[in-house]
Amino acid sequence: MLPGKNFDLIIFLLTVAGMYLFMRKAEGGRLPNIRSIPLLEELDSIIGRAAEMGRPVHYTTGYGGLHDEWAVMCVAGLAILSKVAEMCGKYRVWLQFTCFRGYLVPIGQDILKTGYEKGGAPEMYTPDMVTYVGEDQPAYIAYIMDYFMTERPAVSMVFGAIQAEMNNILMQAARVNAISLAGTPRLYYQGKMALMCDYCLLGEELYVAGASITSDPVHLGCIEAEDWFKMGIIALLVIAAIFTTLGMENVLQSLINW
Amino acid sequence: MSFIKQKEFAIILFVLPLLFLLFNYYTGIAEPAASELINWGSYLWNFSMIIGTYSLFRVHGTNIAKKGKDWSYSVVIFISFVTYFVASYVSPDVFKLILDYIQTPIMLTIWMGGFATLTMVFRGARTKSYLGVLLLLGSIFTVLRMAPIGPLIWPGFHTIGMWINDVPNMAVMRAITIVMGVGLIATLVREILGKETHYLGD
Amino acid sequence: MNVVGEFIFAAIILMIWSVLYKNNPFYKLISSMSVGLMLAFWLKGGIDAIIKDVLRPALLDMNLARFAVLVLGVVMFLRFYKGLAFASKWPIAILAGVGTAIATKGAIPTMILSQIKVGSFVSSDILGNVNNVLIWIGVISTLVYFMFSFKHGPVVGGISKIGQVYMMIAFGVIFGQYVYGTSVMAQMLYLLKYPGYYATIIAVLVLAASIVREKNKTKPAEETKA
Amino acid sequence: MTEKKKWYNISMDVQDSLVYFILILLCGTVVLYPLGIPLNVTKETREYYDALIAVPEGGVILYDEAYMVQSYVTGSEITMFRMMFDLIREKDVKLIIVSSCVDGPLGGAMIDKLLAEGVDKTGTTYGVDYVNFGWLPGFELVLSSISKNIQTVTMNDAYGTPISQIPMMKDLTTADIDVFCFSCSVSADPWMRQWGPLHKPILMSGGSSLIAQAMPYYESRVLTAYLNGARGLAELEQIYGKFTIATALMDATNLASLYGIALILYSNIRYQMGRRKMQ
Repeated sequence: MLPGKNFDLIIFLLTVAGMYLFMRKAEGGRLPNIRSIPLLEELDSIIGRAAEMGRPVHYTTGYGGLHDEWAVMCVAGLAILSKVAEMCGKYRVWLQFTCFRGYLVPIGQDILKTGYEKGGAPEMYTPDMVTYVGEDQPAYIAYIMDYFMTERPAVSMVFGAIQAEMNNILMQAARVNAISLAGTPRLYYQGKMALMCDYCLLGEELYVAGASITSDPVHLGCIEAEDWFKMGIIALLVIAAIFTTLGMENVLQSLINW
Repeated sequence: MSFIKQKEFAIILFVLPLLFLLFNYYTGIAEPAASELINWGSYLWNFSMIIGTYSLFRVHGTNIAKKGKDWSYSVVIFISFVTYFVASYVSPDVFKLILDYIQTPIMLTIWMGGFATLTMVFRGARTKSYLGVLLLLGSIFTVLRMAPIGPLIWPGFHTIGMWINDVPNMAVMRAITIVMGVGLIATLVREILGKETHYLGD
Repeated sequence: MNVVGEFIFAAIILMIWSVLYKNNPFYKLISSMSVGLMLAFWLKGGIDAIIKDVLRPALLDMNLARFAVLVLGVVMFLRFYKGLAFASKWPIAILAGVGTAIATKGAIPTMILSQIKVGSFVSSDILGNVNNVLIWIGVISTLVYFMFSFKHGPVVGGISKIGQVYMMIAFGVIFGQYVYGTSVMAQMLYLLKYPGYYATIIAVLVLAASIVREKNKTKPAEETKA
Repeated sequence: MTEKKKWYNISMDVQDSLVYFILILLCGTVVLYPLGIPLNVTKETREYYDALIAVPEGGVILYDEAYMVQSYVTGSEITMFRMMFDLIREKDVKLIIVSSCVDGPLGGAMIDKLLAEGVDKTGTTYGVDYVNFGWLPGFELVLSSISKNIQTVTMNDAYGTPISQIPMMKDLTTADIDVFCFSCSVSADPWMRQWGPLHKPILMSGGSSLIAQAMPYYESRVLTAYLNGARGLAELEQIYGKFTIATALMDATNLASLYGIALILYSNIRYQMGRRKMQ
């Protein structure tokens, strides 16, 4: 064992074991009860307002796709898309889904079709509700800036792995006075989302919203395991605080670098 | 032969290098093999980039053939790609000219950062709750701390700005770094157990 | 000092800015040119790296490891051949495995363990103590905010509300640095220097012309309505 | 009788273009006629300067150029290169330049441009005092292989000569590297994850919007010193003495920030007034 990595390995093995146990528990049927996400409750009234205004709803999952390390965020974004599609069917609102990767086009079309059927308006669904503009960011930004100014959607939703195009989407949504919703764990955009959006999912809330919609046991089990891990970190912080006040912080430091 | 076709074989090919690198990280054994495997990662990434390029050309190629929407701009994509790619190997000075006078302004301006900032500031500052006011106060003091003109107006901006940066910002960034680290490990556990196979593209 | 080049530099900047007014052929031209140029730029970088680090060692110096990488790279191209498409997933699986491993192995020491540092509460300078207590409370309350499977009763709800206050200030800092850092200075430099301001004048004229044409197009429509 | 349009009730689109026009006007005038607002050197930049100068005699510096196109245009990264080449002349320091830029080969082009025009290389010979690996694809993979073994990062340098034939690289290992510098625009996490465990001084420069996120690493000593974005570069030039565009743009950045804050206050006050009138 390399010096200074033993404690590191112990924490790693504890985490892996904990997550495996909680995943097994969740798959066994005992799902954790996740606290309510304010944004998901408000979705219904927001899309109702869009129906009154008679203008479309715009939805996008951003630059990240299913093949790179941002796949988890994109999967959560697609889960929320299925719920939004169902509500758009219920209120008979046009839902425009702009996707960034070629392979998201068929996936998006299936999600919208089933959503509109569940919502009770299967005849309203048409394949060209899903637009694909090519894999490049400037073309994607150009399309979005043009779409917002011409169509003037009532609601702008952005959930998933967003990159620089988040600035342009928030900018255009503000310029057309659309109701703005956004959610991404990427730290760089938390400030902009918190300021510009009516409702937003900060940090890990996107994963929780996606998992609670699909009630996927694997993710729910992981979320509960992560909560217990954070509880462990808080315990370590309390112990560290006690040690430093007693003047023994090198004890903890040596344990961590053991 | 049929087992190789299964998805499980690809998952094994995913998990083996992962476990080997973790084993090497914790024990330090087989150091040269580990660094060779890491270099393999960046070289395979190059090959996958070439495939990404091919799939984009297929999209724009069919767009031109079918005379679909905006097909003339697909032609522009092909022309600019061919001239720039050929120039990069054939004549380096034409490549430098294109890089300095065509690609640089594009990369400098295409993201419209400056104007997006202004719209966010002008339109977004309509705060509905006390949390929004806190956010605006944090950003105003940060801007005045960083701008050289801030301390000239009132030196207090620098001290308050530094305090905001050193205490609340430090606490939240530390917590969020911990949360992101935990998220990374959770993703790793799901991938080791084969529950998360985004790399297979399904 | 390439005058034509500087003029083109300014003209491209103005063509991209024109999308603020309305999406127009100028912007579509530049946007699609950027797709082609960026692709060629990346592909040249990638192919140079492959020649430099895979082809030359594998074929010239007979380096066995790099020969294996070459084989795996070629296998990746089998995805377009129906029969062997399953094999093309192997190199991508290895690539994803290596990528995940190096991202996660560094995560525990730097992202988690080195964050568990608490400043002393009882040291000599009072302000330092107060700051350390506030940081300690901030970290714990933000962590509580990100706990989802615990019932948000009065206690947990209150702590996560404190966390929300901390987070808003911290996100204000991120937004403030974005506002400070992002600006149009570098672009302005080129629009106002010697060859650039001709392009600026032309752009202003074109903009004025299109606004006037826009007004004339909508005015007759209003007259017929009234 | 429609209410007479007040000057601030004009349509939103016109207000937006007005806001953009004022910005262009404001920054344009300042860029042409700089006001020369004094710039005080802050503690962080002083720390960065001292940490870079404090490289031991005959030590090795690794510089990873991964900043966005902004520095390619303004060339504001030039001060660090000048300082490092001074160190080569004065303290016989070895310099390894590499680019793991996530935005593509622009990092390599950036290095070539700075080495060709920006820096005076008198008294230094390529291959003995400094080596340029150029742009290496793979971003965090490159950082990881640097932290493992500098010899295997790439088989040959940016100009095609194999590493084994470069005199400076003869039996040089990652442990010999004394100072790691990197300039980046995305987020500092990958560098911290890969270079943090080496416990060597790490210096960060680059975009100002990633400093907030790097503060925990700075406070827990994983990151030794950092530059405060464009302002940090301008301060470094004040210490070093030679000035570039970065200092000239400082005045315009000043006014743009004040303009931004004025907009925040204006739109917030007007919104609160509008809401109170509605209640």
